[in-house]
Amino acid sequence: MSNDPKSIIEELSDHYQISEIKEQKADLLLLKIPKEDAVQFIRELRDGQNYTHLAFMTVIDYIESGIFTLTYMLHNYAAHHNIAVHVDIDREQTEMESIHELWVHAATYQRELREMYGIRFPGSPRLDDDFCLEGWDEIPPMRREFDTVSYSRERFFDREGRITTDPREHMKQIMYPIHTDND
Amino acid sequence: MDLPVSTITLSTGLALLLIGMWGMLTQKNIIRMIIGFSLIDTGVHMIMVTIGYLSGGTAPIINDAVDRLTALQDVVDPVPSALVLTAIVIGLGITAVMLAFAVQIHDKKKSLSIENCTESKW
Amino acid sequence: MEFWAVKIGYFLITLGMVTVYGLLLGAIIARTMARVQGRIGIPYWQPFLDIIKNLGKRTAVSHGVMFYMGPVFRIAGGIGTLAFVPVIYGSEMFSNFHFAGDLLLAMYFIFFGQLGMALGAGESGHPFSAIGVARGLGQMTAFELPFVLAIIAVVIQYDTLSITEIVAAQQGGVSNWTLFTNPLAVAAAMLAFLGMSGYPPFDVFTAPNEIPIGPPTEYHSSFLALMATNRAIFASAKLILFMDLFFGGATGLIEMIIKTWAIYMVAVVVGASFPRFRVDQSIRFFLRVPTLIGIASIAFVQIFLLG
Amino acid sequence: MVEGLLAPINLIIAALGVGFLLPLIARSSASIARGLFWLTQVFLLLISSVWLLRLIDGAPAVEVITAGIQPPFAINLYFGLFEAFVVSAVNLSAILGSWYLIDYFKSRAASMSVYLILTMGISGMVMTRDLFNLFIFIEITALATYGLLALDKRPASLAAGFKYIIATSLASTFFLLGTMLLYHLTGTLNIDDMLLHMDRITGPVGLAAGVLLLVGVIIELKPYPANGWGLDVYETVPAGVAAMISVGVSAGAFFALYKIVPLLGDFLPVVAAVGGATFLASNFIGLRQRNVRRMLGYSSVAQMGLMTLALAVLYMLGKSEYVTLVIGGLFINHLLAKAGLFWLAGVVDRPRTEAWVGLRHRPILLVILGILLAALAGFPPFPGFWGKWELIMQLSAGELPFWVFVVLLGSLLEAAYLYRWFGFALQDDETRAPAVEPVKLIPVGLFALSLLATGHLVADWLGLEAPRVLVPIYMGIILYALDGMPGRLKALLVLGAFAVYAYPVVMGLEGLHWLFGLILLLGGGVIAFAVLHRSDARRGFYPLLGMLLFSLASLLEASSTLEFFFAWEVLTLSSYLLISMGRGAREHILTFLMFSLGSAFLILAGFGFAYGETGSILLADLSKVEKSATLVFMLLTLGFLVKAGAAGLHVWLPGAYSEAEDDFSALLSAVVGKAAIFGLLLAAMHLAVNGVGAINQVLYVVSWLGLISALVGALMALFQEDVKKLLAYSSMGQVGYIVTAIAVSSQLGWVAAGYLTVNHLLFKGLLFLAVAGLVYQTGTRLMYQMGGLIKNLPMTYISVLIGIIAISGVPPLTGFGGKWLLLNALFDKGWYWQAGLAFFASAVAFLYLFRLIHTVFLGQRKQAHKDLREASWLLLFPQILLIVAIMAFSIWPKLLIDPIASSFAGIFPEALIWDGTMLKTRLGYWDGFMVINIVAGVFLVPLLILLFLSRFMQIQKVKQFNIVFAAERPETPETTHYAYNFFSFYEKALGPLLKPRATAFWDGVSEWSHTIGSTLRVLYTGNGQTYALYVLFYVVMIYIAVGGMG
Amino acid sequence: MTTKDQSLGPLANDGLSPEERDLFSDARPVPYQPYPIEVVEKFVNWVRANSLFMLAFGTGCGAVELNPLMTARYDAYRFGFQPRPTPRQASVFMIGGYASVKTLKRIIRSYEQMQGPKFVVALGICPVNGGMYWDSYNTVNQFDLYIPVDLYITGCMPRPEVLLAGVLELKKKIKEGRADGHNRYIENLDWYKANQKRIIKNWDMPDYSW
Repeated sequence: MSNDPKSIIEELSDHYQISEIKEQKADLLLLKIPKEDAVQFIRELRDGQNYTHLAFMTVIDYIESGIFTLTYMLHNYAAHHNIAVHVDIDREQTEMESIHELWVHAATYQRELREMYGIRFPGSPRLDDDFCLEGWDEIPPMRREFDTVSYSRERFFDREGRITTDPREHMKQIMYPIHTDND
Repeated sequence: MDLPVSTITLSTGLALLLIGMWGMLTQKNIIRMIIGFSLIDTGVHMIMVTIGYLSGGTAPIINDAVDRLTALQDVVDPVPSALVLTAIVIGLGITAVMLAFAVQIHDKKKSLSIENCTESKW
Repeated sequence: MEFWAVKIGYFLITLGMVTVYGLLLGAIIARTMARVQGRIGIPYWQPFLDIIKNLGKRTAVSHGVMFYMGPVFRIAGGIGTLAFVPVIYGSEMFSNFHFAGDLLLAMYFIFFGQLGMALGAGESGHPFSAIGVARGLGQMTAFELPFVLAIIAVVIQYDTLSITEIVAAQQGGVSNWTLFTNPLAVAAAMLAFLGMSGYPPFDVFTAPNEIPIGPPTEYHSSFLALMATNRAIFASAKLILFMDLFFGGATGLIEMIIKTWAIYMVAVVVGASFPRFRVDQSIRFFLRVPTLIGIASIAFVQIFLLG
Repeated sequence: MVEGLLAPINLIIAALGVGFLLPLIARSSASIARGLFWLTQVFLLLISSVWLLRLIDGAPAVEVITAGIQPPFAINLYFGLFEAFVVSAVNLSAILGSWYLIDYFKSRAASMSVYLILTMGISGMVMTRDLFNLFIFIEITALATYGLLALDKRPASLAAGFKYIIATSLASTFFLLGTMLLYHLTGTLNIDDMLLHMDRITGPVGLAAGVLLLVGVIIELKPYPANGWGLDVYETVPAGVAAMISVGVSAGAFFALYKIVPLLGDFLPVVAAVGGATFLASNFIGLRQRNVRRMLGYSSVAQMGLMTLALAVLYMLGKSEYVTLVIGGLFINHLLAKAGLFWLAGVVDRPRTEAWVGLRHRPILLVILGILLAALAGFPPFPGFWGKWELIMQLSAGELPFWVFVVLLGSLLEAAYLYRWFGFALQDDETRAPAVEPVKLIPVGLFALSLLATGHLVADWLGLEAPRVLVPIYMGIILYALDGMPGRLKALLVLGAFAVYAYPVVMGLEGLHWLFGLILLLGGGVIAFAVLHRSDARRGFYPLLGMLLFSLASLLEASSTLEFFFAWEVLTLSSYLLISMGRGAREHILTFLMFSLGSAFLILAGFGFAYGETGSILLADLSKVEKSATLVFMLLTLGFLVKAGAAGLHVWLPGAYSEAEDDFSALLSAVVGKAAIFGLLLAAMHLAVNGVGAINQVLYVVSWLGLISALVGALMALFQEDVKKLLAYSSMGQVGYIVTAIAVSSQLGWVAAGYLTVNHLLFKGLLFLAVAGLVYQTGTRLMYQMGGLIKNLPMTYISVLIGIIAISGVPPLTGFGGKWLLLNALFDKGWYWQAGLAFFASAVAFLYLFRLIHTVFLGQRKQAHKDLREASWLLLFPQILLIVAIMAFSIWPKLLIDPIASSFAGIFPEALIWDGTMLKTRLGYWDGFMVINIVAGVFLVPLLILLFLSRFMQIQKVKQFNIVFAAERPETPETTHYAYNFFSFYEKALGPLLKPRATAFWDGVSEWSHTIGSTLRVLYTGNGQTYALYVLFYVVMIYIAVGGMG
Repeated sequence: MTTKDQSLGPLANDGLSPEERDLFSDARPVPYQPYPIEVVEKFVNWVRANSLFMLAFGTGCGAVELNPLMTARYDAYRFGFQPRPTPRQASVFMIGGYASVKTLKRIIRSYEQMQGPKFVVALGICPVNGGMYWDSYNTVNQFDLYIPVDLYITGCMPRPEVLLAGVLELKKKIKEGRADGHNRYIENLDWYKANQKRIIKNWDMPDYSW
């Protein structure tokens, strides 16, 4: 079997609908896989292709497209190579198959994603326990429709007299006062 | 050869005894073991009689043929002979009981081998 | 009655002096350590201020009667130990109540404060207190063995259990000190002393970060003040006991101060240069080399000193 | 007419006649036959017992010669006292045994006649003085037995029966041959005549005759290894028949042996060896046996072996005057107990020992079983006890230590398997309680009572002050009779009776006895007071408690070694039974009993050798022992050390102390354990003070043993989760100090020992009682399941606090005085290493004591324990008394030390000097009164200061979760309480030092014993032919052994 | 010296389940009064100022600046300022910068477990007005709504020199008897509790953590 990631992908392409393959860096390959095949594909990478380590698992909120893109970052210790497996899931039907049986520590990532984005992973241990937030009762805070400013104002009360500036403008003013004057 | 009668009976008795022992200890068949026992019994009886026998002695009947004074030396001791009678009876009884056992065992086990009688051990 | 009045009066003077000395000694040691680290360190009166500050706390919580009494037991243990040890040889004023009992009494009385403290800390219900106590007691049993062996060697050597007589036997020159007549016993005892003093590497029972200072983790306010006072008294009492047994005792205040400071510095110097043992490691340590030295010291006494 | 009916010959005639008539009558009417059968049996019993009474009254023995013709042509009977006794006993067992065979007789009418003939045959064997008659009676008995076996008709019985026939017929053949040879040599068949012509029995023929005769009889007694056939019969036949064979046939055979023994002058060592080998081997094999009847069979065989051994040895030593006591005792004991047990086995009808679970719920059944087993194991007051005692005395006096060892080892093994069985019976499983018709228990109950009665008679006959020595037993019986009363009433009764009895006892004692009188009796009374706290009936508890307490009194009153040993055994038995009442005790009681018996046997051997030298059994005469002083002292010391739980011998202790009922544990540890100390001091006082022989070396070893116990006890206590186990190991450790103090053997040492003993009584009683209350309230013994109980049980907490301060030796309480005295004694003696170890052990003790008080009373309270209440005041009251005593002795140590010193006055040079309240020794000084005042001062002043300061603080009383928990809040009390595996680091630090070596060793011993048993029983292949071969080999071996080859 | 204000009664401890309420004290804290003798009070205040036991609890990123404070360069020991591992023994609480809601809960517990008089010093701008986290969903913007602050040391981050100056300032305040956060908290306990409970949703602890 070839160790070359490209050839691995090609080989796997026979069985899986792999799309958006992109070699980001020499040791990082991005690809996308349909939600239904994702876990099977990841399992294949782990068991068949020596990507034995789940480095992390995260999500990107594409509110405009109405999707979350889950990212599973897998690492191959022997080849020092990473594959980032992207999986699109619906922003409204936020549910994904759990991979805690592949990697025990995935459960922790999934707890975090459940808490911060409201993505459900049925079967994942302690999924609904508090992770970072304690007693959170709003929509998950990292979803982009969550308005953190108004939440903060409503809840933590801005102190009187606080001045807020646009950081870029402010820094320009401090560092290059002359130019600013000229503008 | 001048073999005294007592020697003959004694050695026969001993021989029977040993044969009987051999039979009892080697034969697996219960009936044969009983036969062995009978032989032992007979051997013992012969030995008993021999013990009481006085070489050249006469029958222990006190009559004119026997001098009353020397009777003790001349007359064959009657006691062993008398005892043998009892012993024979008892031996018979035991043999009978053994045979009864043999019948019963054969009834229950359909076998006469002593090796099948090892239900209890240790 | 008069006898008692005088004795108690003398003892109070000794106690006050030893307390002040003990607290100052603590500050001196702290400043010495600070100097080693390139700092100035706490002011000399800092230990006094800390005690007064703690006495001046206005709120406190109590977990129960034993919790309340724990520090009292503790300080009673310290004062009592001091009471049974003569401080200065030949001085009526500084001989305390040593006539009430001999060396064995002083040695066993050391446990009194430990027990009370352990009970008080236990009643606080804090698991770290219990862990600290368990470790502390466990380590204590271990260093007690070489210490006791050393003491036995001393007792054989001087054929008495009276501390005063042991000191008396060491008078008449430096060469009469146990330190020089029976160096093995002193070595064993000083190793035990390292464990007793609670400096690294034997400080796991008060590990400040892991089990926030162990047994007294729930103590505060006046309780803490009492315990801090005891720390000074008890440490001094132990130092004086060591001085009496192994370093010729003292015939004057200055001599006592110098000797006890020097003994204390041993623990400080070792403490400044070592990391920490786990408690099972320290138990094993004490039961190996120091114990062997202790055994050797008894053999030494029996063979060489008694013939 | 009446006189004619009662003639002894009717024993034969009636049985024989009716025996032959019965089958005929049975044809017409079965019920008439049965009636006649019973009538005949009663008649037989009547004849023999009437004659027995007459002969006891001094009537001359009867010689019966039938038909006016000399034997052997007619029957020649001799009916003396012994014969009458044995025949009565056999007839009694026969009649009672047939009670259990009623069903058997119903279904097989012929068996009744066979049974009668069997009885007759045995009577004949006993009575006849003619060898040939003996042969005939042996054969009649054998035939009758075969008949009984054949009538059973189960395959296993038949097979066993056939094997039996083969072996016994061979044996009788040998007997017959032997008889004839003897006749050939002596010209007579009468034993008495033969004895007159002993000089004729010489040469090879004489030898052969003797061997054949001996083997003929011995085989009937089923010697190892030629006895497999016998055991098969015991296992398979109905219990009533087995009992008859075990008791009756064996009795006849043994009596035959007894009769021919005088003929066997030179063979006696061989006979003894045969008996010894059988006794030992059978008991070893018995260990492996789980089938009740076969096990009883082994026991039977073993008993016969023991009696054979005893008979031979006594004749060898020329001490035939002791035959009556030794053999009589052993015989009647075996007869009553073994018959009873076989019957019981038939009644309960559970073949496997482990199936006897649940007997506990049938008190009468259990009591009967208990009595029978106790008798068989040689416990007092049963006749076996007296027999064994005298046997050991005579063996020792005859300088036969090897036989002493064999007898004691065999007895120990026998007790092991018997009591393992009893252990199953004690198991608590109500569902499996056997259903038994009470009627069936009458005969066996009768035998149990007879055992008690004979015990009393023997004691009386020995000239002991029977009522006084037997008081504990009577108390037990009386209280058992009153067992239906309410619990508290019984408790009061026991305590009241004990107080009334003990007061004059203590007053009448002096010296050491007086000191221990106070310790054992006063202390025992105070601690036993705690039993009042339970109001339930506690069936069986109070009788045994009474027995225990009174046996303590007897122990103190004992003036002779016999009385002492008697009381000691009663103490052992009653503590065993009391311990067995604990719920989890089952696994530990056997160990307890084994070690207790081992200890008792060592003591017995010690007393034996002392008697051997001085010829006196007075305790006071122990000090006259010189030549064997070291041996006696070693045996006694070892025996008492086992009971004191010295390291290596302690494996029984933790289980027994912790699994006994909670209030009894206190008594056991604080008081009963002190009996061993009393014994040690007694032995030391009589033997060690003179310092003869190697006693000083023994003492030196003992001093180390004591301290190693102290250390091991402390270390083991560290790692216990079970609060009572912790205290049990603590007891072991504390007693270790006492042992060492005794070994010091100086005034200081013994005063220290006395002081430590009293102190241990006080604090361990206190702790165990406090823990009893605790366990009673919380329902658990595991410390980590408790915690924070100071708020619920403050008085109990104070008890434990005082207890642990007193135990740890921290001034100012009493503990320090003990440590001070001990260390002074050790220093004074020059035992410096021991002093170091003592100190270290006491430091380790400090750890477990802290754990005890912390994990139970401090820390986090469990939610379930929120509403617990203080223990009953009835339980607290004795604790308060003990606390008062501790405080008083702390303040005025002189109160304690003076009496102790005075009870040892004059033995050693004075080493303790009082100077006012100051106590001085050569090395040190200690003023307890001053110390407690100073401590009170230094404690009260800071306390007052703190109270003053508290006025300026708002001190808020908070609850258990208001702790700094790294800025979190505790979740549950369970996870917040640091208690489980408290000293795990210590385990890690010491590692391999803490392996349970003693337990492993004794497990090994047990394993080896079982392996020996397994190896020995390999011979029993179950093949009748092989058994016959063994019989043959046996003859050859005996022939070789008596010198037939040379 | 003070008597409890009986009118207010014990705390409700609503956040706890009924069986848990047995395990926590529900006593209401009471403010302390100064010593009756003024000289004593002044002396004690001076002592308090010179014996500051800081709670070693780094609540935010500002805590990194506390470490150098103890080292040779700054040596806060000189001023009687030293760390203490348990809140029970500490008298100064240094809030190390931003306080998230989750940390706030721990801060409240630790603060309440400290024994009075006790002082709070808040470092950095975040406790003042949220600083750069002003719009975060879990950082409090006005720390003194929840815990009374005796002294703010502003900056992001404040350097050790500033901290040292702050310590000296605090000492001055204590000596003058103006550092009364402890009593303020207790007197306005209901207001503080209301504020705390508004943002801490899972209030699974007693109302006052003794």
